[in-house]
Amino acid sequence: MPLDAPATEAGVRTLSYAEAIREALAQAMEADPRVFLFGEDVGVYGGAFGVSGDLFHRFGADRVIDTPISELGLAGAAVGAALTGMRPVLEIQFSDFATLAMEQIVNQAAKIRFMFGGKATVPMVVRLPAGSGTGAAAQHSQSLEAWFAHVPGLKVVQPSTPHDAKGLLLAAIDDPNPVLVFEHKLLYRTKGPVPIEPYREPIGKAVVRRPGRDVTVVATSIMALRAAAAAETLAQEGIDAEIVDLRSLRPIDTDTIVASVAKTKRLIVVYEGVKTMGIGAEIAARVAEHPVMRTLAAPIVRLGGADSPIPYNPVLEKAAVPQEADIAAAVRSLVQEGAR
Amino acid sequence: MPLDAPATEAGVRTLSYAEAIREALAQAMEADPRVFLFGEDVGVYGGAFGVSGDLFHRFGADRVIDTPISELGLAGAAVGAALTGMRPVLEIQFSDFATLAMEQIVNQAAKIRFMFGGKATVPMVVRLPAGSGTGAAAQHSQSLEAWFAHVPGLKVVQPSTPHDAKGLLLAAIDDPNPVLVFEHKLLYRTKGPVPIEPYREPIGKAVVRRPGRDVTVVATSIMALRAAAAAETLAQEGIDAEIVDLRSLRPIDTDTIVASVAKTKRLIVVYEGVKTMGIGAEIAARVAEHPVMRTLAAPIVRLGGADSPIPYNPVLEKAAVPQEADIAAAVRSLVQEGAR
Amino acid sequence: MPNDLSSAVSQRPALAALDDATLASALRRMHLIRRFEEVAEQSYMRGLVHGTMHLSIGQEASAVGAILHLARDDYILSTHRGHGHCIAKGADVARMLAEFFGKETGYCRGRGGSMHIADLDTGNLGANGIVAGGLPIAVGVGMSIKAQKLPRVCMVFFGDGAANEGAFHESLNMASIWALPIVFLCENNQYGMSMDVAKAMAVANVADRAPAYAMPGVTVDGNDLPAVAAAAAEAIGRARSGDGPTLLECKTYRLRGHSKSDRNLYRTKDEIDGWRARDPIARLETELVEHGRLDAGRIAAIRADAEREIGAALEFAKSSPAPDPDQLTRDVYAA
Amino acid sequence: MPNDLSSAVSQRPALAALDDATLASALRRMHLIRRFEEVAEQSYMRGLVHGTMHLSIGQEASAVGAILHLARDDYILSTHRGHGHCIAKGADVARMLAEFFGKETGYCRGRGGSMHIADLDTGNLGANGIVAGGLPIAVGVGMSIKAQKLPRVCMVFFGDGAANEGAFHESLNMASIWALPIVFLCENNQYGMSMDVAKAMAVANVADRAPAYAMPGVTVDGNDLPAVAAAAAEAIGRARSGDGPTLLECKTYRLRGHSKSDRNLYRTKDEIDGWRARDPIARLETELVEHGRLDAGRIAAIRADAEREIGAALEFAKSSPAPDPDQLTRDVYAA
Ligand SMILES: Cc1ncc(C[n+]2csc(CCOP(=O)(O)OP(=O)(O)O)c2C)c(N)n1
Ligand SMILES: Cc1ncc(C[n+]2csc(CCOP(=O)(O)OP(=O)(O)O)c2C)c(N)n1
Ligand SMILES: [Mg+2]
Ligand SMILES: [Mg+2]
Repeated sequence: MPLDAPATEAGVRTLSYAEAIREALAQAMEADPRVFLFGEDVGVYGGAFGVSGDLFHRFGADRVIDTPISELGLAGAAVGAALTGMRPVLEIQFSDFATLAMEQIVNQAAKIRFMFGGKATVPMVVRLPAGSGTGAAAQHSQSLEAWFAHVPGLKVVQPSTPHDAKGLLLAAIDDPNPVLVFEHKLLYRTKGPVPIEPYREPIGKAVVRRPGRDVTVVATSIMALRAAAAAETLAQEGIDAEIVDLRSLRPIDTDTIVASVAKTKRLIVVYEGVKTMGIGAEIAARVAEHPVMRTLAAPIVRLGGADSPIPYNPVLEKAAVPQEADIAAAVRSLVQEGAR
Repeated sequence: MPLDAPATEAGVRTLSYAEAIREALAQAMEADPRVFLFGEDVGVYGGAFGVSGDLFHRFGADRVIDTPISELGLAGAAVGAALTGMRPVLEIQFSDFATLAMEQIVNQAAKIRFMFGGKATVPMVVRLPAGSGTGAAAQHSQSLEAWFAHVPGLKVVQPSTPHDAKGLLLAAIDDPNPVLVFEHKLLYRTKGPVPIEPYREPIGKAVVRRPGRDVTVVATSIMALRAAAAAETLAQEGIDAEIVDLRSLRPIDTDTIVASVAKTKRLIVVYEGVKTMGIGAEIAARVAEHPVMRTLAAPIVRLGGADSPIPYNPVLEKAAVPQEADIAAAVRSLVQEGAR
Repeated sequence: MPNDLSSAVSQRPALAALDDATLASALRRMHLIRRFEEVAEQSYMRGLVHGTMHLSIGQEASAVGAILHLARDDYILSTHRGHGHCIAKGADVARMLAEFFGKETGYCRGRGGSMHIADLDTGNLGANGIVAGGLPIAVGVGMSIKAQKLPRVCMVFFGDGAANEGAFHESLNMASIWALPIVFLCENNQYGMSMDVAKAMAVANVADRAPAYAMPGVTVDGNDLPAVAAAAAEAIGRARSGDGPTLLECKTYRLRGHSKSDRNLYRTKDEIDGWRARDPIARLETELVEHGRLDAGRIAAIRADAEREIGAALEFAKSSPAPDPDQLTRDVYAA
Repeated sequence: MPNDLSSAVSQRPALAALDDATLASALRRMHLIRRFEEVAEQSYMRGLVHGTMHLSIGQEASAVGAILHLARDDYILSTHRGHGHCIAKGADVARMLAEFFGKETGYCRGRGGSMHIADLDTGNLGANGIVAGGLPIAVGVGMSIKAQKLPRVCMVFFGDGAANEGAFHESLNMASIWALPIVFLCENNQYGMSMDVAKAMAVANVADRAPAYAMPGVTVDGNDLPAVAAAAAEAIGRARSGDGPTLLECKTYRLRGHSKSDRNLYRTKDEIDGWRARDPIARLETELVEHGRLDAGRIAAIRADAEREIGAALEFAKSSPAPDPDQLTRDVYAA
């Protein structure tokens, strides 16, 4: 178990994204009796993607709770528990099934504080495994995070590294507001350095993964990794891309994006959700309505998912969302265009 | 009853928006035995907003069907009926309650044709009364149409006039795909000319409501009316605004928008939904990624709903969404900025 | 029944179980609710109140009876037709009316209105604009009570129409498997908006659905305050002692339309008149007098006192300050 | 029982009701399903198939028995565990396997995969990746059949886990109030993924929920083909004659894991072995031989024939062309 792997200086080990999430859950439950995890198959089974793993055995059936298949009811249960002093963490087995829980998330969790005139808080966390690439087809592969970014009262994060998976989840559990954490299924096995001590990453802050001069690539979730990989290829071609990992979709860190664009004068947004009305629309719009827009050397580019449900066939499935080569090609042509 | 009002030349009468919808439903049901209307209180009650009116008495309980309060089940029923040869029209009493039906609309209706390799059609229509201004507070006043514009497989329209309410609904009923029609509650009593004969307005086409030279205002639903009214005020100040009524949110008529912006060099998008991730983001992004962006004289402006649930108090409620004066002020400052 | 028995002897157990002070207080709350809604309705008619409202006139016995044996720190979750629950749980009618008037002094500072009044101090976790929206929340409240090992109960109100929402099913199932301390309180007023309950479901009583969750299901005359209170006491006791949830159905009737836009096309005047004759307030008063529990003078004083309180509340609501539009987004997020 | 009775006499009515040809064809379909899934599983292990799959090995009697008395133009709606339903309804196994392989010749042209196979020509309106996703759709199919006055029936499959989704409740209620021609066919295989049905609901049988909808509820041994067929015949007959829906529950067991990622931490080897001894195919074969309905030679031939058909299907699937990525968005919209 890498969880037991020896820590390097400052207690940093290499963990997988799934392990980092599990560690965050364990530390939150250890520190605070109000925290509990519930959802379909999070107990003995260890979670559909193995995220909860042994937590059931470590914390018992009262704090790691297997539930019936009742997504609307579960989301409501999170609201009720949060409203009365608990800190529930709900796993919705695939983010696609949040379509069943929208009422409670959007009409209740997001609005209760406001509707009650500020007299209540709903400190709940919903974890949502999302994204394509597993061959699970159209009803198990969606990236619906943009919907939630449209809902005042919610916060929405999308960690792309094990480090952020832990830090953002701990911040989400601390947050007095409902926070949705979109985890990418293909990231669960990716590895990276994770401090052993509990720490929080601020919700609402983007991070520059790679500084660059020629073009700003704002990317979310797994696309931040693909963009970083594409940047290495591009660097060999003399194109110096700055990679901004958005991390938080609500609130959005406009300042970091604008500062980067002011420097590079070119913007491309890369995300897995359907291009139309995806998060790229909001990023593009924020830049287009900012004075920095006057300094752009080229039109903004959005590289999002195809205007299609996710297909089953693996070749089609890959074609439906941006891949590393697509990002490199899009950046290349943007930089060339800007140079025209 | 204005429905019986004498027709002018070419059989055009003045009808309210609600009456125009009712007429479309009646004509569709008369022409095609596959068409039926169902939903909560659409029968004897005549619909929560009086839209179905006397249709129950005219077409009987088999074609105007009162249902239990079961939004998820109803949306699924529309899918099943559409899949097997019917042309269901479902009224979801307030669009807010579509949060309960997202699973069937998004995972089933929108994807079945694609998932089945093109071997099925789902010709269903969902009518959704939306918007604020009725004092019904946060759970009965949302404008969630942008969510659906993010979903491939759906079509989404938002008529702003009685004429379009009839023409777009008839087109929606003819369409072999699932179509969502967002009706604005405050528009139901607005009146306008409506031809007596059945006709179709094309889904996917915006319309220029007022030509102008100085600025393009793309507006949706009731905002198209408010923008047109603001344009009259602005005209007196020497500002000539072009008003584009978007009408269709999926597909989006990029050509009409780009053509207008190419002429005016300034763009403002006005919509009632929450600004962040609202339809204005997509319109702004489409223009920002188009070569026309290079010719803009000023940053794009989005005037959307506040980052807040809709409040109950009428003064706050009005403050939460763009009003005519807000539009005029925003256009004014955009034109001034562009002139700088 | 021989009528020479003393009134105390002839009292049915449900009535006998309630002492005079409790009865007086229950009656007072019923009057407060009735008067509150009459005044709200008048204010609406005069254009002083905005939006819509859902009156529970005729359903006061169910609200007051159900809540009578709850403690202040027990929780309730209410519905769009929730003024009765709110007042029965002990809310301040002045702050309620101020909310109707959209004022800063209202329970929700004018942000929520009639459909979203909450009063956390009295355990009222809020009315709800979504039919059946409170039911899943109740499950979480039940989980929370259990996890914190509190001796509390959560009572969640909903209508007959709500019993056909998926949320009903999911919630009753979860409450049952986890033996949560919840009372599912269905106010079956025969209609979900215009939909006759007999057309909306195929069973005669909502409580007939309790066996699907291996849960006790009880139907009572919802216009009979002592009967409601007795049935609720049993359900509350069951919940409090760890024996899990109950589905308790109160058969009642709303004497007003569904909301302010109801033209009443779906029910007959005869039907309404029939239920008017079973008005829960008049009925309770008659029984109390008959059995010498409260005399006519005391009853008149209670009614007058309720009217006075609502009158004062109206003044408070009218004279309270409106919210500041600059604070529109202040409470979207907690800091 | 005296054992000198002729085999025909000793046959239980459910078996006697089926003629030899029907039994042979039912057995053949059971073998087709079993072999199909074995080959699908092997293909997955060899990395030829992508994604995940949900095998119904052990549940063949319920799929074949339930569908045995449906006509070709009757409808079914199936689940994530739907290969059996699809084959039982008459689908071409070659096109099914081609779909697994993501090929253009597959039922969904490679777009849907295992969880979305539909075959409209045989009335199969599709598997569904959403638990309980087919139930509301069935309501609409029922409404459609009624509106078009067709003599058809819609059978919708779902699992024990699905019976706790709100969609179950809403759908059964609507089907009941409108007396729709639907058979709600629950395959209770004891688990929803890892969740023991006894922990997920408080009643012993899913069919115990039927009274909540004033609907007949029947539980049968789902590993007993003649029993399933007889119970289904009754439900189908009720639906076809306008008497409305039935909730029919087949108690069965999946011998494989939930999906390809299941590590089987939630059930014991003993339990699995116990159910393996009740394998529905072996059990039917034993009974058929015992009663002289089909002899061992005929049975072996049926099995061999099924294996041959699946072998040919595998060749077809492997050699079929892959879809063209340029056509990715072709079928998002109908023109
Ligand atoms: C999910 C949802 N669907 C529909 C509505 C509109 N609506 C409000 S109240 C109501 C009737 C509710 O009936 P019931 O549950 O019996 O409560 P009652 O109004 O009779 O007290 C309807 C349809 C809603 N608010 N929420
Ligand atoms: C709405 C929804 N929630 C959860 C899942 C994930 N999931 C797929 S199958 C399954 C178990 C279903 O159990 P059951 O209905 O008994 O069918 P079985 O798998 O046993 O055949 C789960 C939880 C899903 N696909 N859809
Ligand atoms: Mg009711
Ligand atoms: Mg199961």
